[in-house]
Order: sequence, then structure tokens, then C-alpha cells
Amino acid sequence: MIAYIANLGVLLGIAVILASSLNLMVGYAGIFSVAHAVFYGVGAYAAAKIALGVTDSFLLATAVAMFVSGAVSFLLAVPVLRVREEYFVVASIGFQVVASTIFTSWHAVTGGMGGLAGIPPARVLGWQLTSPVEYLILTAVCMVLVLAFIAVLVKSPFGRALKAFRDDEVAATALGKDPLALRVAATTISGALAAVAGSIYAFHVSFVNPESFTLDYSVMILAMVIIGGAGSLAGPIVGAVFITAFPALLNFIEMPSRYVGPVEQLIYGASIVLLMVFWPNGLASIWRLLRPRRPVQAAGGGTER
Amino acid sequence: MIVLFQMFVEGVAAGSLYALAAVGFALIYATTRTFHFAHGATMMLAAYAFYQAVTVWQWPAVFAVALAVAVAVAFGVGVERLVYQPMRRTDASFLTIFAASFGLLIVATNVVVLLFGNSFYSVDSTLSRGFLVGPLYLSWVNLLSVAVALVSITALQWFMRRTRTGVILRAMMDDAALVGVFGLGDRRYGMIAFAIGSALVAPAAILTSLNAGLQPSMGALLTLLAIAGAIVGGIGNLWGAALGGLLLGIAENVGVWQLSSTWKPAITFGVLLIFLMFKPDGLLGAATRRS
Amino acid sequence: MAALDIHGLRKAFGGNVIIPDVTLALEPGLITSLVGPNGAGKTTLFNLITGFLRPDAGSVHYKGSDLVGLSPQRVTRLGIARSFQDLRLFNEMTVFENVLVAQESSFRLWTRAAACRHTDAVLERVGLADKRDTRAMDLSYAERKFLNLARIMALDIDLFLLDEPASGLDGPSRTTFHTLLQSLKDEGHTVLLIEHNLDIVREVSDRIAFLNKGEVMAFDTPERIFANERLTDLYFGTAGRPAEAASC
Amino acid sequence: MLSVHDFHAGYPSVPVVSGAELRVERGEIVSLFGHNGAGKSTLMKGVFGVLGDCRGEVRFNDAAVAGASTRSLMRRGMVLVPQERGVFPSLTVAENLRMGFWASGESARAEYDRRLARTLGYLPILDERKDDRAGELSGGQQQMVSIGRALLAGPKLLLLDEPSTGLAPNLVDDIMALVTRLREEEGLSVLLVEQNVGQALAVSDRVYLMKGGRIIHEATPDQLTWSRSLWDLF
Amino acid sequence: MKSIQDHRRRVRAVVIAAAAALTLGAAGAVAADDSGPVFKVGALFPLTGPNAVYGKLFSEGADLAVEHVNDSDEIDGRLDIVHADSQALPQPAVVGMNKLVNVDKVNFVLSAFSGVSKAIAPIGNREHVLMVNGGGVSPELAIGDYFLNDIPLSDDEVNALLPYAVEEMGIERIAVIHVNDPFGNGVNRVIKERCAELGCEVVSEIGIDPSATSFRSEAVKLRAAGADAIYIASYGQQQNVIAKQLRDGGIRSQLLSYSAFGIPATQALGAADGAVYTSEHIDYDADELTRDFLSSFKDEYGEEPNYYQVNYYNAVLIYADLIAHLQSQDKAVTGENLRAALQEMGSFDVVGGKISFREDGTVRMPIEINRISDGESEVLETVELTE
Repeated sequence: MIAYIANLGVLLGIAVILASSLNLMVGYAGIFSVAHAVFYGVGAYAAAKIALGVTDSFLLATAVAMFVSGAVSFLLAVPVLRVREEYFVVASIGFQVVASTIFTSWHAVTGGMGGLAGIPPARVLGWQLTSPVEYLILTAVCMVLVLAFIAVLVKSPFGRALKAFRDDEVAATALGKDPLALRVAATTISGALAAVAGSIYAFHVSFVNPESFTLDYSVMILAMVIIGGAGSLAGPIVGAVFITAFPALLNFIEMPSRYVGPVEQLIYGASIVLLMVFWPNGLASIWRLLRPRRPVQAAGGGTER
Repeated sequence: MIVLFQMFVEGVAAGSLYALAAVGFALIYATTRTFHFAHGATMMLAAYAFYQAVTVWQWPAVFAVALAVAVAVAFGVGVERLVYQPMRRTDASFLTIFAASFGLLIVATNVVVLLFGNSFYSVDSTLSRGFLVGPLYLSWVNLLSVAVALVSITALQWFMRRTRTGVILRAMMDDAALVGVFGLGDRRYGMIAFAIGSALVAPAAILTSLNAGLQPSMGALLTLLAIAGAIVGGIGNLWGAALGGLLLGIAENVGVWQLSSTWKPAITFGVLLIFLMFKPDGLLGAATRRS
Repeated sequence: MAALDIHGLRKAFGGNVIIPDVTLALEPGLITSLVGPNGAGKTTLFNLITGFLRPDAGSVHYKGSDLVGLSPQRVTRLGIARSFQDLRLFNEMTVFENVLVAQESSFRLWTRAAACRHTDAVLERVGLADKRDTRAMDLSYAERKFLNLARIMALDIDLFLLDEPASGLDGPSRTTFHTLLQSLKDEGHTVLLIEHNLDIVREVSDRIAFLNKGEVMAFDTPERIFANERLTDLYFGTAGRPAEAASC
Repeated sequence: MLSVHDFHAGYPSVPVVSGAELRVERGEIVSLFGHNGAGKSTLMKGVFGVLGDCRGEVRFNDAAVAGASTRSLMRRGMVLVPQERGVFPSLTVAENLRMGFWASGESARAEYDRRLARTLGYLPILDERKDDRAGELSGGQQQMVSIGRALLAGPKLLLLDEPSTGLAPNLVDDIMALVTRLREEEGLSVLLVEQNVGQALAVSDRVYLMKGGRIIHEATPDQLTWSRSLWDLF
Repeated sequence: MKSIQDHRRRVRAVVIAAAAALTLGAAGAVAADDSGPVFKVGALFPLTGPNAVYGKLFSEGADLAVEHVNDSDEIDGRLDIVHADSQALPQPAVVGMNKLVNVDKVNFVLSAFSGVSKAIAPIGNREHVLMVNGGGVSPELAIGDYFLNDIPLSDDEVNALLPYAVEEMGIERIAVIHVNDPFGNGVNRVIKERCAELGCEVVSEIGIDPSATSFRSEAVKLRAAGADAIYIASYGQQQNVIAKQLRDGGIRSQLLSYSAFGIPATQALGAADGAVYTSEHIDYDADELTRDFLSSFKDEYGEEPNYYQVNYYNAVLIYADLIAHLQSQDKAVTGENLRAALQEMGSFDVVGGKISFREDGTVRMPIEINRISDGESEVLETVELTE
């Protein structure tokens, strides 16, 4: 039982890292990406390659994974971030599909659908990780580090500049902020952080193949951010917990096995719809409700220009 | 060379259906600003309705087609009325509408799984059989695809130009808030846009089920193609969307002439990416967009 | 040398020529007011100078380089900052953050203490020190106007382009505003001001540029501009006379 | 024709219009002057039912219409010509005009033809360009489309929101002349929001001055011309 | 072994009795057997997603076997089946596997699909859980001490089919359309190797995306290739779409495939009529056990079993045999002991006859060559592979 919970915990930690890193783009930089699984995947493949061919050191593999994934997201960001926001959503979908095809078809590097198997257990500072609980600890540490980094980042000058852009792009530009540079940086950092999750995944599951990094999963990561509430630190965490734990909870409902899957998915889909209709600010906004309501934004001369 | 030409023919047929889906998506998006990710679910539901009517209930084809259209329209109008309109009233963001729409796709897919199971169904019909015309293989499904697309899009063109509702819908595509200033843009028009947009995927649903059969995941891919087509054509321009869909169908089928089929998705969406990078307003987009 | 040298600037939108030809040279260290009827192209001129719009023709020389074709952020970094008529504050951020974000480099993980001190000093100067941690959206109208000003004052710049910074201000706030503007001038900054309130224009300006239909009709000292009846006619219209006669 | 009493509009924290009192008599041209942000447009849109959050009493044609929808106001004959030449750029001029006709709830072909003929009589330029896309027209012509579209709605009271924005003065003169003609020939009442004080004063029967969301002064053009309150305002 | 034979004889009686009890409306016909330990069989099948159709098939075989074992007194205690959803994808499979191993404490897991098997094998090998695959046929599934395949892998099937196709059917030019995954690529590779030996020519190789649903342009390419036969190496819904679109596209060539063509949807597909495919040979007249299975299966599900159902039925029987073997030696039923018992016992009496495993965990079985005609399969030939 402990091992099961530990295992769920690892996957939850991975989801939290992915959702939080995506939130940097969605919630702070205002870039709506449906390609986060690509960076997760690139990170996982890079870590797997290092683990299989060079060293089982988790730290080294993760560092390389972050670099490679950051570089890939940089390459995506530079040309594509010039387009308008709803177009970027579509561009990222396209990027995701192309990347999935590359994962599947570039046999020499990715092993195709067969993937990369037999990844050795991770070694962290000389310590060989074997049990699920040890992986849970590793995941928790990584998650805390990533969250702390994001927390520092959004309170830093960099994060402030992102928020300024989110609030008013024209004003931020007039203050000398470079929109493209900031967004490219946010995307690159976000991609590099997703690679941390990828590295943990690769070592934990010891098998990597394209089926874990699909468009469906990208959409799901985005759903975590939106359902939890974009633009806050707590939002993606709440969203990741909700989406990861929800199907696991439904598992305990008794019903004929052939109905389990569809009914589970049905409830999952319906709850997304209901949440978005009745609670569009995300689950994390429950805390905000406890605070006094702030007045609606003033017109501020917006009616006459 | 004949192979290439045959592939082109197949591409035009496939692209005609994508064009219909893309026009539907573009109409819905441009008038209501709803990123209707569940557009493919409409197509899937219509396809299963058609299958049920024609194969299980053995209805005459005309009624089965009518049922498919009715189901598509009912789903489109239903989600507009029950999900999107309440969200729009609270000024929901692009993202929340996207997420809700994604949820709808999951719900619709799994309702179908519960009702029909996950199996592959095919509709027996001689329409999908190929026949030789000179050196070319044609099939009625392919010819019908092109014909239906031409007729539907021409009819829509006429409707949007000549009828009161059509002109008001076009006005909404320009500036929905301004239509509100005239007290014209009430909820009905959103539902009309959804009704038309959804009805347009019914031919795709029927012809795809004749050609490639039915499976619950059939809607998801069409959604992506519809969105991609609308973007390549230029959002806000229906005829651009039609052209975009057609182009993607041709690219997808001709692209594998020399390349391995495994790169097919990359070809289609590679075209999309290239368009976004070099011509972000799409084929015909710039004409109607205001700076 | 002029602080800003605008030469032959032209801008049209579609068939609408908003600015046919503007030539204007700002003298360094002076406050110049840009006045003129609505639609005269004042804000458009600001947009052309600061890179938000690209002129169809002409040049804008600043410290020896042509600003035409530069992005807005480049123009700002060269030392020209502008404010907006509709303020465009960062509404979700606090007063302090609004000012801090303006002056610090974006690519830094730690906030420098010097930046904080500078921010506090600026807030002190515009009288918003006690609102330091209030969110911008919760400020009163006048406070928002001063925050707007504080934000660009925190930048390290020479030339201020202010778009109606005092509109809607009441008496005491106006005095504060006047003092602020004067102190900017005393520090050697050059200011170009769009302002409708002629009292303020008269009080603060060293020069007035009168813009009409996208052309500089007059550029002179306030005294001489106000003495020119033709210009005041243009600005206020000529009520009582038939409307047709108003066109020049 | 129109009377507004104790009218509030805007947002809880920042009332843009508070306690406004205003009336427009039949066949009268009334101007509303005020600075940017004074609340002129907000007042006008509030009366017209475009803004959600308004309080107060509004009577139009002797009926209480506060909170009435734009749709019903249009059908009663109150028509807004929005700021910034709100035309539908990809619709043709004729289609733009037809939008106005539909908004009045009419559908009879004969009535449409009658109103169209009258409108084109006032605005002959629209006849020449009726099959062109409105977006291809110049700013002045777009403003004509906007007014023409309002005329097709068969207005009794025309709300004109800054019709002169961005237009050359001679075009503004044309518009003011048109407004006067419409009053003379059609018996239209007009509520005009304008920044071009001079040209607006010339056609107005009465003016209100607005500041900080309140109406601070009511006067006839003669009383106002060059008076101190105008100086205070500008 | 006697007990198994016994129980199978009784199965029929029990099923009939149960049916009778139900008809009479009497409740509680089968008394709960509380005595003895419960042995859990983990079933890691796709219950959702496009491959759920297989999950349903696999479960039917396994469920029936559990029922039969429990109705017998072969083992002391009873079997219980625990399902987990793999979605036929590695990540959910790993989650499911971990749940089965850690929460349900199973030491025996039924696996299916090549990707899933590759992902879970390291866990099973590490935790000493015996895994049996009865569905995946990738040539790369010899993966560890605790992993067994009771289905012949696809290289066996190709090795049986090609000589027959070339010699008996006169096929000289073969085109291959295969899924771009380990299984499809493996089949493609084996076909090329064997063809070179047999003197036939591979005229076209088309790899397709596992999620592809439209094969318009592939049909064009294949038609242009002018092959005598087209080998389809896909599975699930996709193989049906391929067959249909090839036929619609005017291709009249012989269709060849492997055991995946045995699913009912393909058998019933008009476009697959005349296709020749291989499957493991199951002699439904082999012995009483097989005949009993056949009749009780028809009673239970109202249709003929296919070999997938047989494989998973057999896998559960093997588990029961291993438990019985350990219980007879008074050994604990642990993963290690199960594996040791496997090596001791060597071969098993299961539906279709005796089977045994090679050192690498693959099964040694005869292969059948079938032809689909009018919605049913007829056996053309049975091939004993020589090592």
C-alpha cells in the first residue's frame, strides 16, 4: 500500500512540476501552450539517453535534460511567439503533433514506438534509488525546488515584468520591456523545468516511449492549470492534484469493468465542463473567496479615448 | 506521375470534408469567439447517429442523413445554449472556454463508448467502392465529398450574403459588440451560428463513416484539422477556411508521395506551422481583419 | 542641438491622412505643450515618436540617431518615455511594484535594494508613499494619474512625453502636478506635454506647439500664442458665427 | 421626448456618472460638453441600455424606459450613432444600412425602400458606394454610413456620440449641417456629445456641461459663449 | 493434474445448474467458499481507449478460467481476479501494475500489448511477479525471468506463413503495410529476411502511424506497387480500416496477416473476406478439457472463443496448476516459488493441448494458417515450426 501511494505520489509530483512550469507561461506570461508534453518528453528522452549511455547520475541526466528541453523550447518560441495569442494555441498544437511524429519516427534516437527500455535506477550523490518511497522523496525534493524557484521567479524583477505584460502589454513596452525576449525567456525556463519532470519519469518508470507525451497529455496539463487557476502558485498544484487523484478515486467505485473506463472519463469530462461554467477562476480561488471581495475594475477612462 | 495525380484526387476528396469542418469551426469562432474544441465531437455523434439509423434500424438513407444532421445541430445548439452562453455571460476567458470545450469532447466521446462500445464499425455501402475512369480510381464517396462541399459552401455563401440572418452573422464576425448596440445580436444568433456550423460537419460524418468507418476517437483528429484549416485560411474568413481545409487535405495525401506515411501528421501540421510563421493572417485573413 | 528633432513626419491610415507633415524641434530643458483641437493628431504624433506607429515618411532624430523603425522598447531605452491618456497601469500589481518594474532590468532574479530605495523615493516625490502596497486598481482617479507619472519618472530618461497627465485633476492635485513638472524641468529634463487645460498650459509651458489637422500651425512662447486670435478661434470655435465659416 | 432623472452609471468603486439630470424636448438639439473622462459617453450609453450597471429614472416619449433593452429602445425610436464610426467593415454599405432598418423591428419592403430613398437623399455619397465594403471607405464616408444606418432605423431621437472624432473640420461642418437639416425636415430630436465645442454650439438649442460624472451647468449657447464656465472646463 | 481434469468435467454440470437456478429464480445457487486463502490474479488490460475492444476479449477468457478453477477443488482456496486499466499505454500500465503489485499484493499478472509489457516487465522482474502475456506479439517480448508469453510471437507466425504463401499460393511480390511500432517494424523485418530466403520480393513497405485512420494515399501507393499479396501488420480498429480502404481503393491482391485478424470485427468485415492469416493452433478436439472449455464458453458468452480468450484462459489455468504444485509441496505461493515451480513442471495441460515454454519465456506452439470466408475462418494448414 505504501508503495502504491508512493508511486501515486511520484506521478502527482510530476504533474505538479509540469502544471506549475506551464503556469509560468499560461498564468504569468500569457502564452497559451498546448505543447508542454513535448518538453516533458524531450526531458525524459534526454535523461534516458544519458542514463543508458553515459551515467546513472540523476543530477547530471537532469541537468542535460533541462538544457536540451530548454533549447528546444527556445527554438519553438523564437519564431512562433511573434503570432497573436489564439494563434499560438494552434501553433503549439501543430508543434505537439510534429514532435509526436518525431518521437515515433526518429528511430535512431528515440527508439520509435518501442521506446527506450531498461533505464537503470537513478543514483543521487552516490545513493542508488530503488524503492518507490525513495523515488517519492526524490520527486518531493525536486518538486519543492521547482516550486521554490518558480515562487522566487514570479516575485523577482523577471516575474514582475511578466505580470506587467500580462496586465498591460502596451504600457510594459513603453517602459522599455522587450515582449519577445521576456516571453522567449519564460518559455525556455518553462521548458527546462518540464524536463525535470521528464527526468524523474524516465528513471522512475525505467521506460520511455512516445505514448506518454501526446497531445492528449499536453491538453491535460493545460487543464490542470486552468482548473486549478492560472496565475497563482497554488492553482496548478490544486489542479494537478485534482486531475491526478480524481481517476484514482473513481477507481474505487464498484462497477462492471467494461464501464469503469468510460464512466470515469465521462465524470472527468463533465466535471471539467461544470467547473469551467460555475467556477471559471479555478479551484484555488476558493481561498480568494475568504478574502473580502475587491471592487470591479474601474472604467478608468476606457469609455472615452 | 499517375500515382501523384491519383493522390491529388484523394487529397481533394479528403480536403473537401476538412473544408466543411473548417468552415463550420470558423463560422462558430468568428461569430461567437468560442474556440469550439468539441467541434469534432459533433461530427462523431452525427456519424454514430447515421450508423445507428442506417445499419441497426435499417432506415432509408435519406432519413438516416436527416437524423445525422439533426443530431449534429442538436448537439451544437445544445452546448451553445447550456455551456457556452452561460460562460460568455460571465465574461469567461479564452482559456476557460477552451477547457470547457475540451471537457465536452471527452463527455461526448465517452457517451458514445458507453452506448456503442469501443469497436470499429463500418457502414456497408457500395458508394465507397472505387471504379476506374481512364487511369484514375474514383469512388462515389470521393465524388460526393467534393460535390457536397461545393454545394454546401455555395449555399452558405448565398445565405450569408442574401438573407437577413446571414448579414447579421457577418456583422457579428466584424464586431459583435456593435451588433449589440443595434439590439440585434441576441442569443439566437449564437445558436444559429452553432446550428449551421454543426450541420456542416454532418456530411463529413456520413462520408467518413462510409469511407473509413466509425470509432469514438474519429472526432478528435477532425477537430484539429478543422482548426488548422481555419487558421491556414485566416480566422474570420469562411472562404479562407474552406481553402485551408482543402489545402491540408491535399498536403496530407500528396505529401506522402515520396515520404514515409509515418510523417503524415507532421506534414499536415508542418504546413500549419509554416503558415503561422510566415503568413500568420492566413491565406485570405488580412482582408477582413482590422488593425 | 534640439532635444528632439522631428522632420517631415507623415502618417495615413488607409485613405485618412492623420498627419500630413509635422516638423518640430524641441529645445532641451524646456517644457513644450502640444495643443490643438481633438483629432489634430497629437496622440498619433506621440505614437510615431515612440515607435508604436511607423511613419510613412519623415524622421525623428534624437541624440544623433533616427528613431524611425525602432521598437517602442528601444526608444524608451534610448531615453524617451511616454505616458498614456488612458493610464494603462498594471492593475493587479501594487503601487510599489508598478514603479519598481519600470526601472529594474527584467532579467534578474533578485530585486536590488537600490531599486527599492529609488522606487520609494519616487513614490515619496509624487505623494504616493502611503499607498505603497495598495493595488493600482484600488486607487482613486488622481492617485492613478500620479502613479502613471511616477512610473515613468522612475526610468532613467531625458525626454518625457506626457499625454494629458493633468486632465481631470482638481485644484490641489493640479498644484502638486505643477510642482512635479517644474522639478523635472529643474533637473534638466525635456518635457513634451499634451494638455487641454489652457490654465495649466499657460502656467507650465515654455513653448507651445499648436497642432491642427496634423500640422504645426504655430510654435512659440505661450504669451505670443495666446495673443494670436486666429489660433484661439481655431481651438474654441467661433460660436455665434455660421459653422461654415469656421473652416480655414 | 427624453428626460433623465437622478441617473447613475459606472462601477461601484468608480461611479462614472452620478446623479445626472437631463432632458431633450421634441425637435431640440441638445449638446453635452465635457472633458475626456467626464462621463458623457457613459451617460449616453447608459441611457441607451448598452451598459449593464445603471440606476435612475429615464422617460422616453412619456414612457418609463430605465433598464429597457437596447432592442426595445430602438423600436421606440431612440437610436445611437456610436463613437469612432462603428461600421461593419466587411459588410457593404447597403448591408450596413439594412442593419439599421432591421434594428427598428420593421420588415416591410416598402417601408425600407421609403426610408432608404429618404436617407440617400440626405447622404447621396452612400448611393454611389452602396455596394462597396464599408471598410474601404474614408473616415468621413464611414461616419455618413453610421448616420445613414441610424436614419434607416426610423429614429425620433438621435444620440450622436462624438461624430467629429478624427474628421477634418469641413467634414464636421457637413455633419453639423446634416443634423440641423434632419431637425428641420424630419423633426428629429438630437442629443449630441461633442468635443468640437465651437461647431457643436453653432447648431445646439441647449447645452449641458459635464465634469467628474456630474452635470454642472445647463445653458443656451448664447449664455455660454465665451463665458467663464466654458473656460473653467477647458 | 487429476483435479483439473475433474473440475473440467464438472464445469458443464455447474454451469447448467447455475443457469437452471437463475431460470427458477432461486438465489444463492452457488455457496460462497470462504475456506482457504485467496489468490489474486492481476489483469492489466485496456478497459478504455481505442483498444478496449481487446480488453473485453481478454477479460472474458480470464474471468471464465477463474470461475472454473474456483468451481473445482484443484487448489486449496480460491482465485480472485483484480482488473486494472492499462489503456494499452505504458504510463497508465505502470500505474496499474504498481497498484496490482503494491495494493492488491498480486504475484501473478496478465499482461497484454507489447508497449505495456515492455513497460511493466522491469517492475515485475524486480518485484518477483510472474507475468503472462497472451496478446502482444512483438518479436521483442522475451524480456526477463518473470515474463512469459503464452502466445506465439509474430516472428513464429511469419515463419509459418511465408513458405506457405510462396509455395502453395504462388505469391512472388509482397507489399507490407505495417504499424510503425516495435511489433510492426519487427514483422516487417522478419518478412524481408524470410522473403530473401524464399525468393519472393518485397515490393513496397509502408509504415503507418498507430493512430492513423485514413489510408487513401497508401492505397494509391500499394496499388501502384502491383503486389500479389499485401501483408497487413496492424491491430485493432486500424487493421479493419486498412483492409476496407485497400479494397475500396480497387486493390484486389491477396491480403495476408497474423493472429490479430482473429477478432470478430475483422472476421465479419466484408473487406477481409478471403484474407489469409496465421494464428496459434488450437485443437478444439484435443481433449476433454478443451471440449468442456468450448461448450462452457459458448454457454457463457454465446459465441465461439477465439485464441486470445484461450490464451488468457490458459494463463489462469497455468497459475492454478502452479499453485496446486506448490501447495502439494507445502510451499508458500510467492513469485519466486511460482517461477521455480514453472521450471520444475515444464509443460502444462491446457485448452488446445500441452504447451511448454522456451528458456526465454516464449511459447512453443504449432501455427495455423486460416482463411476468412463468409465471416468465418477455415483452417488451411497447420504448421509445426522446427527450431
